[in-house]
Amino acid sequence: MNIKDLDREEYILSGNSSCPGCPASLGFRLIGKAVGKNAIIVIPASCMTIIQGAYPNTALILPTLNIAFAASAAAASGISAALEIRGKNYPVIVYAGDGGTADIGLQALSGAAERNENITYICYDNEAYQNTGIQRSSATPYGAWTTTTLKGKQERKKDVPKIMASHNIPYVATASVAYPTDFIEKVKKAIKIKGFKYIHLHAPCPTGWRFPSEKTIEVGRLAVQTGVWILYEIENGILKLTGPSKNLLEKSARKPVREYLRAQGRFQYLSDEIVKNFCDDIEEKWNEIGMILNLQNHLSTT
Amino acid sequence: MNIKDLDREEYILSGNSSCPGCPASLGFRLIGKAVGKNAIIVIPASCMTIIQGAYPNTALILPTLNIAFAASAAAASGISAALEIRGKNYPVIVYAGDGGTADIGLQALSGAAERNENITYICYDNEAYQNTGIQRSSATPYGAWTTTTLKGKQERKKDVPKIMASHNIPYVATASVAYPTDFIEKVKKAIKIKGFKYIHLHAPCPTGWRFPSEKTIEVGRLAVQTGVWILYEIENGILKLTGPSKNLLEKSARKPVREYLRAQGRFQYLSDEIVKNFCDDIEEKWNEIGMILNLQNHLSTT
Amino acid sequence: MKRVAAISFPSKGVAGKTGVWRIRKPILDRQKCVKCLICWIYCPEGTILRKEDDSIEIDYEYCKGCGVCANECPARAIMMVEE
Amino acid sequence: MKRVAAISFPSKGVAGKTGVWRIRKPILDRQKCVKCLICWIYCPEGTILRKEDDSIEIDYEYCKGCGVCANECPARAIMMVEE
Amino acid sequence: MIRVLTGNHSVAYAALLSNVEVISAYPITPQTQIVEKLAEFVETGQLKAKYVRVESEHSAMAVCIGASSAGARTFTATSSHGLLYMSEMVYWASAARLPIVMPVVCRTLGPPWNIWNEHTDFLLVRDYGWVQFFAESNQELLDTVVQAYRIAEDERVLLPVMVGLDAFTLSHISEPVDVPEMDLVKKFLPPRSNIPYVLDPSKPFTFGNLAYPSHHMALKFMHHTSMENVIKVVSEVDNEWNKIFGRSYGILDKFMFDDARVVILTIGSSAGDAKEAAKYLRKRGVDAGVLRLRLTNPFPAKEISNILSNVEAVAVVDRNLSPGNGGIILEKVRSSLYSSKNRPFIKGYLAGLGGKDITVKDYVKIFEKTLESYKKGDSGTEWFNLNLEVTNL
Amino acid sequence: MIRVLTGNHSVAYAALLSNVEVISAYPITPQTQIVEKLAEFVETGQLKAKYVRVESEHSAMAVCIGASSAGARTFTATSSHGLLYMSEMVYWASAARLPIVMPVVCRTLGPPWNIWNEHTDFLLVRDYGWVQFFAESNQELLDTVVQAYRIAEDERVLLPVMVGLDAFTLSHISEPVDVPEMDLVKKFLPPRSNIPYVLDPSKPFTFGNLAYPSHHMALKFMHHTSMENVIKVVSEVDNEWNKIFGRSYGILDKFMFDDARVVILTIGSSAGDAKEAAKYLRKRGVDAGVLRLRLTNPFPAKEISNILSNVEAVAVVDRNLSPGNGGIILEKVRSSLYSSKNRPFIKGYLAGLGGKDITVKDYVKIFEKTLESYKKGDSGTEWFNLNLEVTNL
Amino acid sequence: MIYEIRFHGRGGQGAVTAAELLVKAAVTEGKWGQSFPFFGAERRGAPVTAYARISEEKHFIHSPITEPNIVVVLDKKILDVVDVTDGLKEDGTLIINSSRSFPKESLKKFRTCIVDATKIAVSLGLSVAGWVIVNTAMLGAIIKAVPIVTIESVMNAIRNNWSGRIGAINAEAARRAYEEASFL
Amino acid sequence: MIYEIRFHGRGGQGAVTAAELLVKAAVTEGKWGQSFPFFGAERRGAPVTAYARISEEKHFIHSPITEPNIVVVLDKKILDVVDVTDGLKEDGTLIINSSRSFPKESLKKFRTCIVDATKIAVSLGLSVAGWVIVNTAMLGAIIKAVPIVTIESVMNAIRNNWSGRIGAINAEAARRAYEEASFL
Ligand SMILES: Cc1ncc(C[n+]2csc(CCOP(=O)(O)OP(=O)(O)O)c2C)c(N)n1
Ligand SMILES: Cc1ncc(C[n+]2csc(CCOP(=O)(O)OP(=O)(O)O)c2C)c(N)n1
Ligand code: SF4
Ligand code: SF4
Ligand code: SF4
Ligand code: SF4
Ligand code: SF4
Ligand code: SF4
Ligand SMILES: [Mg+2]
Ligand SMILES: [Mg+2]
Repeated sequence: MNIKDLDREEYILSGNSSCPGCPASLGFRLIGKAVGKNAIIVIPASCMTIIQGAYPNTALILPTLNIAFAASAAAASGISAALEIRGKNYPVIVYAGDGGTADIGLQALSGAAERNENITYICYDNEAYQNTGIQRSSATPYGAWTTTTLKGKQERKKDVPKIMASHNIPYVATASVAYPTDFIEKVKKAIKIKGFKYIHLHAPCPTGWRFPSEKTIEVGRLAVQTGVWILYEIENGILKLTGPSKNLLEKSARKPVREYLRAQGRFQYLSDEIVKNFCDDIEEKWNEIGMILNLQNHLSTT
Repeated sequence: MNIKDLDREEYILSGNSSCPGCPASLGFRLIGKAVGKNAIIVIPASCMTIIQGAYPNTALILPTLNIAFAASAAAASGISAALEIRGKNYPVIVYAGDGGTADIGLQALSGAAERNENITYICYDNEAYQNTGIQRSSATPYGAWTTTTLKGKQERKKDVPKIMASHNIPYVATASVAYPTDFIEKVKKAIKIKGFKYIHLHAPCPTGWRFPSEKTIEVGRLAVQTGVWILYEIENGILKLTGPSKNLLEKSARKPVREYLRAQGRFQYLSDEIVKNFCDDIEEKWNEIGMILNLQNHLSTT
Repeated sequence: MKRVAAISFPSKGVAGKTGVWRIRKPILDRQKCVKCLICWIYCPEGTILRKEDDSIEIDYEYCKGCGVCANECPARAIMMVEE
Repeated sequence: MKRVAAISFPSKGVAGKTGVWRIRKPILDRQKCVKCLICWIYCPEGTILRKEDDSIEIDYEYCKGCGVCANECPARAIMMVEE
Repeated sequence: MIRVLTGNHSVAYAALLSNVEVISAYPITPQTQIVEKLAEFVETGQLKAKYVRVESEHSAMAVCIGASSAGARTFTATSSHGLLYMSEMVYWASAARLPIVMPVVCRTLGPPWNIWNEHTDFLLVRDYGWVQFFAESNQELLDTVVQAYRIAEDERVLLPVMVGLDAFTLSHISEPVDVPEMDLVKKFLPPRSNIPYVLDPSKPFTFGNLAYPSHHMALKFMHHTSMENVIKVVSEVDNEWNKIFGRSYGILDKFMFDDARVVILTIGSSAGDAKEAAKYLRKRGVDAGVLRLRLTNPFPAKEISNILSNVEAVAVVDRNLSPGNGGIILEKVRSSLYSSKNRPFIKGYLAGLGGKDITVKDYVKIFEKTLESYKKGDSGTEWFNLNLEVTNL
Repeated sequence: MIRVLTGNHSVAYAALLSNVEVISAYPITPQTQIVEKLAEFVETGQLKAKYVRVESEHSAMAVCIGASSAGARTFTATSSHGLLYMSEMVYWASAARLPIVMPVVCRTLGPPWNIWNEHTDFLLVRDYGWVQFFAESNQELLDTVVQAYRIAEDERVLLPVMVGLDAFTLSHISEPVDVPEMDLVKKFLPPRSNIPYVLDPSKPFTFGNLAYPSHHMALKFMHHTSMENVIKVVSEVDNEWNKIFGRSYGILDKFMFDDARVVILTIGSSAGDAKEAAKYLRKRGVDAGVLRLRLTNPFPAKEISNILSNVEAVAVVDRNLSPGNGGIILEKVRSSLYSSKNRPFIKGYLAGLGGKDITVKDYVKIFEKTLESYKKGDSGTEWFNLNLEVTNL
Repeated sequence: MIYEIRFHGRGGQGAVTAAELLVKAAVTEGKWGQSFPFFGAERRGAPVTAYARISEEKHFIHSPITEPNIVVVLDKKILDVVDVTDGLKEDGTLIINSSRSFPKESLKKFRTCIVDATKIAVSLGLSVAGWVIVNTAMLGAIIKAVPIVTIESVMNAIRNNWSGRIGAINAEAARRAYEEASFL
Repeated sequence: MIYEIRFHGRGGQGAVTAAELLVKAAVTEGKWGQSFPFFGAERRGAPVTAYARISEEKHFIHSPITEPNIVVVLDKKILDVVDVTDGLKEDGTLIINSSRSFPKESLKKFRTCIVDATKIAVSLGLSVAGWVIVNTAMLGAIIKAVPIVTIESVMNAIRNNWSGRIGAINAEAARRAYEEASFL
């Protein structure tokens, strides 16, 4: 897919309330380019709530249901049920933050996945409750400063894509705002599949991660290049690395993780020990992925 | 571990309100034998609520907090926090049904796991909401009749142990009431580990699964012997088959799945196609486990 | 003193003498019993009483007659008979 | 007709003319631009306007001056200058 | 057709007759029969609806909100803890102006756990902006659930409707119910159509984004106004029902009321027992009557104050408790009559809490006690049939 | 020590001074500063407490319930949607008789989303069996939160306590607050000890299993009785506070009240603006006064009816709405006075909904309007400063 | 006249269904009726209670039956653990499934009818998973003792509830019990 | 006399902190004061408003300030998009960060004081991530225009807020602005 082939139309209007350099509004913009105008959007409480602007106006051109923080996957299930019974067939897309996904929305999400509802759930992961002012979420990475983890978060980042893959749904993918075509391709693929699709979008947030607004993409790219964030998809149980992550299985191909950490204020005061744990976790994740790929290879050749 | 070595003391009194042949009360009885009297129990709405009997009496001899359906892992976190701040050190044990675990309690469970709370969460899985009269839960198996899936459940059983393993907690295990020493060993091990421990106990329920009350153990054993239910533990990420499941990696070693299905009224009217899907899913699960074991072997030898 | 909160204390037979629930009754044949305690560990009611010498006895006051013990006894030392 | 429910209709500038938010302003050097549209796809605001011929223009009325376009432009065709 | 149905099954039949399109519910005693019967209707093809088997009540109501926003006629049912667990979404549904119908089988809230009848759950959500009915009999229940859709979808209303019923003493009582013909019901209740806001790509809008204070207050006023319309709409709909099916209920159910000197005011199936008590006492020369509130929200304050001004003594029997404050209906009745010239003597009774029975004999006692208290001018609230032994340690 | 603190930080300091042992909360605007400040206290070691960073409010309250059942002094705080999301557990906490303290930063409920001040959230849980205070100033807030633990843990009470504060107009206003010395506070509030039921293996019991109707009703009565004790205990505790710290608040806050002919009755920070309006009008010869409810639950019905009987006209200003019914406090006030001989003229105002400001000038208008309406005998409720333009499509 | 009937059985014997069938029979005769279980935890084998209230005219009562005029005991084992005559009106009728005349001395003060419903059910093959299903037989005995409805109505109600052979056998059970039940 | 002050700035310039520092300064002088932000979504760069209310005596007001007697503009760009004089009392004072005399003609009718706070801040190195931090300088200018508190109290409040060098520089910014601010 080439940038030039992308939809010229915009589905989120300029002059909205996002911070300068916002990955959430960018993510939404890219979704619009993937799905066009025939889709219904569900948005729980999050930065996206504010970004839309205030009644009686909205920055969003797609029909959108704002819903309570914990309720997006269920509300989307309801829309999908109504469309089915009324003989309509638009993609129903949830666009939710990491808090609304990994924490308070997890139960509804897991339930909808188990029921294999025909919806596409996209989590933009800015790794904290940004809308309420940078409190930790379960998706906040180990070691990161937030206003409720002043000395850095003690626990590991919850691996939501892995948890969702454990639900045996037809499609799970990770993506990054720094790799728009990769993301758009995944969304396009997802909405064609019947059943529950989950896409986890890495969304570096200048406000919460404490980096200058022009670095949103750069930080996102560093996350991928250092191997901190891995781009992959799991289609019917088969895992595939995508985009630049394809070439990063070898540790030597990856940039040093410190480059990623250094770019952000929230990781300013990490001790060496914590940095080491942080890196070890990433190593472990890559090893796990390497193993799975090996096995898949093994199986497909035998 | 030998049966004769087990605690002679009972921690749940006779004459309680369980149905004849109840696996939930049996499971609790076995937990008592594993932990002794110095433990605090948390129980959400479930058959266990009824089994205890009515105020001002109780069949349970361990200090027990009954709590709302969705709240057990969080309430246990609170108890654990209070014990820690007050310098006490008893195991805190949740004993919850599959509904209170895989459905309405999942969010609190996932949150507590991410925070790595020092609790042992035991789910007795009787594969439906039995207390309210056999409605489907997400842990109800594919094809099973319940009062809300009269033609058999359309979706797969949610794989909660796998989901919990995706939370990177120190200990995850499966167990069965049909293998009491295996279960007791796992509970004993779990309460010694610091952090979040999850044990998923298969609990064949005569009332809900529609088999005669004397067959509780027999059906549980068949589940394991046919490979429908796999006994394993995952300690710090390392998977190990336990008990009879150790010898069932080869399909030929396993009894035919039909023997398990035939023993239960709820699978009475399965079409051949559904039986096939059912069997295929089990095959797949074993393959997955086989792969993981292979890999672990491979890693430990290199 | 008044009990303000709903706290309950342990008591046998919260559901009454559950022995009346039975339609069949487990009968132990001491001759056959090998004291393996399998019935003891499997009884959901705890109504297989384990004695000092690991012989067993059945507590008919509360045994619900589920039949698990009889079904599991490897020595077939327990029989279920109509009440 | 009365609007009973809280329904809102699409409108540009829900947060006002967000151009005022800038402290720096992106300036395009058309000479250097290779029309790769990277700035267009990355602009979080949609204020890089894509023309028919894939040349671009900046909508200063709403551009918040985040600097992403300048930072990402492979041809260094966009410069951020103090307002 | 006359069928012998439980209250729960009456509800399920009503949903069937209303041709609901999306159902989502989560099981809870004593509501489960509703859920199960509807699953049967759907799985046997009698009802063409999507049945979404959610993992909690919060999600059940969220599904209804999503489905209703997308234009479907939706149904759910719950009870006690389920109602509280979904309460964020209960509020949401009304503020979003969605015509969802939800029967609530009223049950005592724990802890300690208790599955029996009490109305506290239902009344805890009385200020959530829903229309609320409370039924006395299974027939009324069925009829009211169908009527509820007409009312909910009326463009002067556009609000969700809750129908309360007593745990066990209605939900599990089987009695004869005249189940109307589907064709007639279809005439009374055509498919849902006239909602001015349905999510659809052909006319994109955003539902429920941030609203500033002035706007929010205006929307609240619209909501309030629609609630005020309810009284009128309920009467119209009930009259129309009467024309087609020959049964009607009104907003207030007055029994031996017009010449009554002493009146029991209450809600639910138990009002029937109060009626029997009134019959009994009338035979003994006491001018007893019963006033049952069928529509409980918006609270028919004006209607009540109009008709109660002529009564001498009123006994409000609350099967609910606001700890430290007493009965909730008592408070509302008193407030309704505050500005009346003639204010009756009002005495409150807290009865049947935790599912304790209230029998016809009990109501006879309540009538008698009320007359006595009236004479003494003792208007305090009485805990009826309280037994404190168990609290001794 | 005098500090300039926001309302939220006053709450955090109060928790610090109370030496809470387990904290669990979930962030929500406008409560977040409380959560964040407490995280700071804990992480810097100023407060030796376990801080459980839960994934939702339902779990936050469940953690508090668990911790409190195991004997710890516990704290949480929330707002609006958070309060509704946890409502099942809110009810649970009081029925389980656990002395948890929870400030609620009152915010308008959505949809549409709105983060500003309104009291509907707080009042929706008024029947949940909690003791409820509502603060006017940051100083009162801090003092009340500390007092709350004394009241909650008093063996005549043993109930959770909620402390309401206005979103932004208190939570985010910085003003001078006298933060008491820790040592003095420790004397006033020793470590939690005297609870007769704490989960412990040394004396095993089961908390909250099934209870049959009669038993359940008896437990409810115990709850009710404890709530009735609250009025007395609050006064005692407040007096003791006064002795140590030289400040006290009472149950009702009367301002220029004793000789007032016209009185505004309301709650929260905005009562201060009403006081300024009263001052202003007094200078102009109007006998205006203010009655602010500090303790809102149990509703001090007797106290109110005692002192309002002598007033001519009362304006009840409700910053909350029960759609179709009007202001919640109005209803409670009317009900309280039902049996009084002298009943004042009462007029209701719905004001400040959705976070709309109510200024001193507005209160002057409300006083004036009330006097006018009093003359006309027009006791209907008025929507104050309503602007309907936006609802035109 | 309102007939208030209480059924005592054990979980699995069909007491609740019996109560409901009686109402259905009454309704076909144009009467009014209600049936309901005592709702607790009904475990298989545990004592259960169910109620029916039958009258000529519709009434408004919904409260439980505390003073029945008819008590039906499906399983005489119940007599050992439950006081089945609790609240039974002095002129009330007791109907017991028993082969012996008075299974318990204390019952003598009531008008008592016995029937060996178990024998009838067994002879008709009415048993499921070890449980002899005596509820339909007991219906026949009730009608014999107190003519609430006709035996035909009861048999029709049974046949409407279960189609085919099952219905027929159960109706037959009712008929036989109707014939065999006898007062003491 | 109650001073009601409204600050207009842009997210990142510290208007809210300025309001709070003013209150802290007042409190050290035994006065009463309140400060609060207008709470919306404060994005970096977007217009923001903050308030302070200072008086000799404690009062009970908690409602927002709608008719300030002092308006402070931290960034003159704001003037293009916000009517900063909205509600400003006729005899009120306007204090603007500007190098030119009247950045906008319409402001002429108010008592107006200007100060080049940006220049002062820049010269003291007060900038973070591209943002010149003018809030403390503006405090000095306010005190010059209206003697709400003494400049010493303001400088103390600043130094109590930030220890060490940062406090010192910011206090110096206030002092310089106090000297340089001038009426028109
Ligand atoms: C029940 C409930 N609790 C809390 C909130 C407050 N709240 C709104 S948005 C938000 C954070 C959202 O975080 P996330 O989902 O990560 O989205 P982000 O703001 O980072 O875009 C919170 C805590 C709420 N709206 N509802
Ligand atoms: C919020 C809420 N919803 C529903 C219920 C009703 N309920 C009580 S127990 C139960 C089923 C429990 O199922 P499971 O957890 O599998 O335990 P089991 O009954 O099978 O032992 C349900 C639905 C409840 N108590 N609370
Ligand atoms: S906080 Fe981050 S995600 Fe939220 S609007 Fe600002 S930049 Fe976007
Ligand atoms: S339904 Fe099953 S799990 Fe529940 S009490 Fe009965 S046998 Fe036990
Ligand atoms: S299982 Fe059989 S052999 Fe073993 S102890 Fe029991 S009765 Fe004896
Ligand atoms: S029959 Fe069942 S309850 Fe009785 S002793 Fe045997 S196992 Fe235990
Ligand atoms: S500076 Fe930012 S907002 Fe402006 S055009 Fe460039 S990318 Fe878009
Ligand atoms: S990124 Fe640079 S080269 Fe590419 S289109 Fe934009 S300005 Fe031109
Ligand atoms: Mg986030
Ligand atoms: Mg279960």
